[in-house]
Amino acid sequence: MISGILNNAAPLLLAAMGGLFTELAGVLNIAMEGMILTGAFTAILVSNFGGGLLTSTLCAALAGLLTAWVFSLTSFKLRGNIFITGLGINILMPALTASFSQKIFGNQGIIHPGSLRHIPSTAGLDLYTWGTLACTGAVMFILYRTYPGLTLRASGRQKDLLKSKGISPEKVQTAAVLISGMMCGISGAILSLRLGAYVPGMSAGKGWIALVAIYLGYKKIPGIVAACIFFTAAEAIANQAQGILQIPPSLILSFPYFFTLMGLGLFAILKKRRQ
Amino acid sequence: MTEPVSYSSIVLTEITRSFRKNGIKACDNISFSVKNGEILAIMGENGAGKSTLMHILSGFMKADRGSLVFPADPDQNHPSVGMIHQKPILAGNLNVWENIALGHPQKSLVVKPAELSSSIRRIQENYGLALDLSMKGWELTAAQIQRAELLECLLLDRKILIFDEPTASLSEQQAEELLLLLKRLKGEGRTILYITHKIKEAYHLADRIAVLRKGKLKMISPVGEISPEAVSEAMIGKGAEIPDMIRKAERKTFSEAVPVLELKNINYSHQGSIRLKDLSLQLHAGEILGIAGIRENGLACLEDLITGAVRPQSGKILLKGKMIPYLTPFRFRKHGISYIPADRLKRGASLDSTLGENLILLKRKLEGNAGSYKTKLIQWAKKLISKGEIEGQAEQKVRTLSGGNIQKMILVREMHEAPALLIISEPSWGLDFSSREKLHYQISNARSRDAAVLLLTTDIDEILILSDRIAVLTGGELSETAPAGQDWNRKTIGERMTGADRL
Amino acid sequence: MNPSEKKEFRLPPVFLILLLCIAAATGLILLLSNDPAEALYYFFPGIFSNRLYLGNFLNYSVLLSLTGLGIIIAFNAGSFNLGGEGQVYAGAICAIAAALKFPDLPSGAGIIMMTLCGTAAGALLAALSGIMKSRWQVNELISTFLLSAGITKVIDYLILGPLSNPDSYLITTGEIPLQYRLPPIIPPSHFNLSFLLVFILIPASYFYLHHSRGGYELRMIGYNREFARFGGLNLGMYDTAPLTVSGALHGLTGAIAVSGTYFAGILGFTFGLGWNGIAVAMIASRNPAYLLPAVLFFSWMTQGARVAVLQSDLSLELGNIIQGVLFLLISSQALRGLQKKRDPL
Amino acid sequence: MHKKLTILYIVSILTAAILITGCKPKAVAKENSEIQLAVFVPGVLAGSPTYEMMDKGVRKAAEEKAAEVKTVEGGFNQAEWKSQIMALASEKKYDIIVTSNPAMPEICREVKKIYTDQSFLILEGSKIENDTVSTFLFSHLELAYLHGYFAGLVTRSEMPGANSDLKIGLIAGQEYPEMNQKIRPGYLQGLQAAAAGAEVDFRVIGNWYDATKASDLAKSMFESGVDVILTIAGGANQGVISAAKEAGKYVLWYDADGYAIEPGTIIGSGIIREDIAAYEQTQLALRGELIEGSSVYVGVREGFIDFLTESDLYKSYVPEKVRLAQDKVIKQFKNGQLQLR
Repeated sequence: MISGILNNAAPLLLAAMGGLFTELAGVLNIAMEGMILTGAFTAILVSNFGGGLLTSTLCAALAGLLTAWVFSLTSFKLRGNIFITGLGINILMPALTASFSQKIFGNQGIIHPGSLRHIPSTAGLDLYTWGTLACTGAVMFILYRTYPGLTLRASGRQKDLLKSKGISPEKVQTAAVLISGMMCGISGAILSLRLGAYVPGMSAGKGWIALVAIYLGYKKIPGIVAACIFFTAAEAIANQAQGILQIPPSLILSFPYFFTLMGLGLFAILKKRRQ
Repeated sequence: MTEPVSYSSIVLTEITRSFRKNGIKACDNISFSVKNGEILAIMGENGAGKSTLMHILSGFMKADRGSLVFPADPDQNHPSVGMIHQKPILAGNLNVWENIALGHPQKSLVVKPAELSSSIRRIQENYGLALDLSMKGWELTAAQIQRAELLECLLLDRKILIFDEPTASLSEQQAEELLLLLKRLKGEGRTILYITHKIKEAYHLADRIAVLRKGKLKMISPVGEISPEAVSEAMIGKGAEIPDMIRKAERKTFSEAVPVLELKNINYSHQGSIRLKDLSLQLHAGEILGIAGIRENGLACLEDLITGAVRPQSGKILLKGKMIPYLTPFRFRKHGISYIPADRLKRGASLDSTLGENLILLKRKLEGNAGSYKTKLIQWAKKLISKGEIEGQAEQKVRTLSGGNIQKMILVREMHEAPALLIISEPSWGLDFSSREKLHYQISNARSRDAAVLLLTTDIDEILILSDRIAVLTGGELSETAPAGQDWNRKTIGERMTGADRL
Repeated sequence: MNPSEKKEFRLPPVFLILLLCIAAATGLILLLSNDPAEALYYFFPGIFSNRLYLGNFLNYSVLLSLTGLGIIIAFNAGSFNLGGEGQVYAGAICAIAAALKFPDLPSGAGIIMMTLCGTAAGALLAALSGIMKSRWQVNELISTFLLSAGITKVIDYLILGPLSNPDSYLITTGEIPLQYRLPPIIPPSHFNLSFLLVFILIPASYFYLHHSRGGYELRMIGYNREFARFGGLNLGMYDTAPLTVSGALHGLTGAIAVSGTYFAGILGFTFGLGWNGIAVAMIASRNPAYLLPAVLFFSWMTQGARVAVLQSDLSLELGNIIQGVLFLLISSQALRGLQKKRDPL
Repeated sequence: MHKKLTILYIVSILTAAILITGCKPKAVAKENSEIQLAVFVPGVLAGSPTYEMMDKGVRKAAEEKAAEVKTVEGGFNQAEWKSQIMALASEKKYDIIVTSNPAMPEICREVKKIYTDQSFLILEGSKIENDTVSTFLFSHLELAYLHGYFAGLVTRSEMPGANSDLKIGLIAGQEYPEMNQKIRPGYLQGLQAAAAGAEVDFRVIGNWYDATKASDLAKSMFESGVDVILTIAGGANQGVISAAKEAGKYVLWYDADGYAIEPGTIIGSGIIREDIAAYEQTQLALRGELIEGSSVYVGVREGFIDFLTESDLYKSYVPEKVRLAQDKVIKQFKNGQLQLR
């Protein structure tokens, strides 16, 4: 049960870690959804043409990076509204992958390569979960113990600070978006490679939930980890509940959102009390 | 003015920079050079172009025209210039050592906290700059931020240091310490550019004085060769007289009636540390009560408390004898209190709104029969703009105004309606002579119209000029209030303020 | 470029960006379609080619204007309403529930009842986030989104379960009584009298925001919260009220979508009105005065894509690709050539 | 400010005007002699075998008569379908619009009220009295019954993935009328016939694409003792398959040949012959013999619904005992002994 939740939380956590970079750089990254989907598609595509786990994952990261590059180009270079360009990525990428898929497979829907790739696992957690946990540690190290990390944490919305240190805020933001693109790409790869198939729309709102987790965790890594696990656990409980409770299954689908909202509210109330 | 290049650490030639928005030249054809190991005081009124020039020197801005050469530095890339800003720039969510690390030359990617802290500590010990390195940026006071910036510059071993009005937010004692430190830095062969309004400081410290006015270099001369009068004339222009600093305004004896503002036994602590201890005070109509103190030693906290930004754990706040159980800024303003905050740009102005919209804040109900709210607003704003002598249009964004004009805007907004209670925090931060004079005149005028004025300031001169009664706040405790006059002078207040200065 | 040149360029840039978007769409169609002439025809003037398309285009514009206006109002007070989707959906379902519960009222009363119920539902949802924001400083960006995502599932359940129409194979509620339906102006499309609301509410909002005291206060909070707070504005009210109004407008949109367009609650039927409302609000730079052109352009592009997908060889994906690229370009300040900008977030 | 605004408005109107007048309408109306057919897919074609079969059937019939076919994908938002059908009808160039979904008859009838000349053929649609559209209905009760019966046999069997619990699963993308009124009851009825007292664990994903969630649901069901799941969840089916494969359990594929998708995991598959239905009905229509308002209701007996037992994969993974029992019940349907409508 616990290892299951951790496994399920991995793609969400990875996306949230990527989103943390953009959030610290003061970029509202709603394009994560599109980036995850792009990663998921690319991973399966490469896997289908014989790529191993590593190759597929790396290619997914690359695809996420490319998507992020388009996003940063239109948002920073062309100075578009970050919300609209984000929506644009979210509309564009699924459509693009479908067209690609049509060109390559003659099929826009599910891509299901012949064989499932086995993902090695130890102690109930698979390679990707371990990878994500390691990555979370690495992000922690990068943000708190490296110079670029410090710069990123300092940047936030204070562009003057960076300028006074001779750093271009735009460059920091672009870098953050590119990193988040890469991590979202891998997050997508986890989704599709674990499943052994690509299903259009399979990111199913993970980009949004990752964003919520970042806020829920107050942009601190332990908080974000907790938020991701909390949300995944709520979903797991809801999944179990469908089999046990006499509540209509459709209604149970709303629980994770309400639980999370209640958690957010309670946390805020406690925080206020403490002051 | 043409010293041999080899002795100079900075050579500026025809530096010009104009602002795109209004085309005004902030720096106009400025040429001079700075010698190695000298302290050059740069003086000028608000908007004279001092800050812009320094930003160009530090590499933060680019000049439109002209050349800037650092003869001692082969890279010419501003690396040897360190700046201690007037408006401190620092990341609130990072602690001190992280902030210092930000500017550190990055030989490796990885930060080594232990190594870094120990080298910072070495500098701290060496120069006597006490500061808790683990404090977060947002917790720091202006003085501490300054210290952090100075530490960063020293860690990087900057040969050229620029100080932008460093004593503005310091207590007397702290300021003196700083000036001593500057002399020591000079002795180490560093070049120091020192921006200030205070002639006295310039004479005390500098080797040469440069005066800027309206973007032009008016004069540059060794201290010994020029009189203070000549400097101020260069700053303000011919014909303008420097009014007597200390206005002997008529001091009223205040009535014994109900105090306008009364605090009773206020206790306030934040996150375990006591900020205000058993604080009581009374403020009557027609008097100015000056509270001298250091921002971090309770003054900022007192400001927040009276305006309702924070709530005391115990104690009472009474307005006109009426107890206000739950004071918020909203209720505070509802009682018609005027407030000039220390933080002008955040609390005092909305930079992205128009000048008119900023001026209207306290007077949201506008009379007049014709036209929409907007036309009435503009009419009203025009009236205040001319009254406050603000250089700007009603529909101009405040962001495009100069600092001095923003200050004027806040003043005219808060003062024109003859408030019954006026709370002023650090009134003359960033003001030049004449503006400061005008402000002091306005404050004493308000008193003459029977307003009760609470003056919170770190500036001892200001307290002495203006106050009827004076108290000193140290370590969260308020001293006895005593009438201005013999009891209080620079020395006694300074000692009080610094005696408890444990920072 | 010197400053004076830039000033002369102030007006045409908006025109430029529109042309640029059209050019981008044209380019993509030429690239993607096998019969570009036909696809182009349907994409651009296509919506004017028959009454149905024109009416649908106008009708969609009406709905989008209202949600966009809701976003704009909250945004001016510094609140970002990310829960538009759920609020529209909730407004719609409440309007339907009310209509089904009281099916025998006279036409006018029934429509008013539905409208009020829908508006109230949307308002209530957003008000909840507003209260959480003002009392406990819960970030409204998240609370509106979570509330909306959760309530969407609840409404899905209602449509599947308690409110479902057993006689229909659609996943839908029962249809509202005939007399509660707004008559179409351009049949067979559903464009109806509710467009009058747009012509009332947009100018009213513009007037309120830019020419009234309340609007002034509201915008001050959006500009600088601290300043407004110490200027003595009641933040609690302005954290709640604009969000509530925003929710109300979304709820209203849901209600008129029911009484004017859909007549029944099909699963997920209001999808997109919330997100696209945010998009048009952003294009309109949060000023109601720019909203209508933004909406018309946006709606033209999306409806044009739909017509082109139906009638030419453009597939659903190609339509979305074009739409996605338009989203990427449409808000570009650099392309507009406007120097002045302010970070929206 | 206001000037800017006015210009903005004028610009938007002008741009629109330029395009209306500047862009010449292309030859929209094709030659009238040619027969035009439209296939409306309520969803997307890709990944949906039944819609692909429909499209194939119509195209095959059209080819024979040199008619032209335009296939339009409507997407998953049901609320859009009506306006899309309306748009197709408003073009007035299609002789017949073919579509497939239980929900389509009511939509098409509405549209028909406005565009009275338009003919519709709806597969998977049920008729009403004095109908104006032609419908063709398959018995989902029978298909679900066959699945339920087979699942009952499997859960009772000694197959490696089967356990002692008499529990089988059904996963749906969403709840919808067909699911609640036909498939669930039919499935349960079939199950009871094969294994009395057994129960069905029914779960819903909430959409048709969240495969990860489908996989989680399936895992949770397997943990609670389910050994075979009928999955009707569109793209999310992939999640069920991968969970089943991992757990060594079984999946039933509903309406198209699914054995090859995951041999050994998908051990049962039904089929709905939409291609034949579409082909035959389109032929009728092209000959002008399709009567408006006609309706057909077919099941196993007529050969339009089947449980696929001829596949080698089926034979190699399902024990003979189970196969024989399943053959028996299929035969009962084929010869009319059993009929569920």
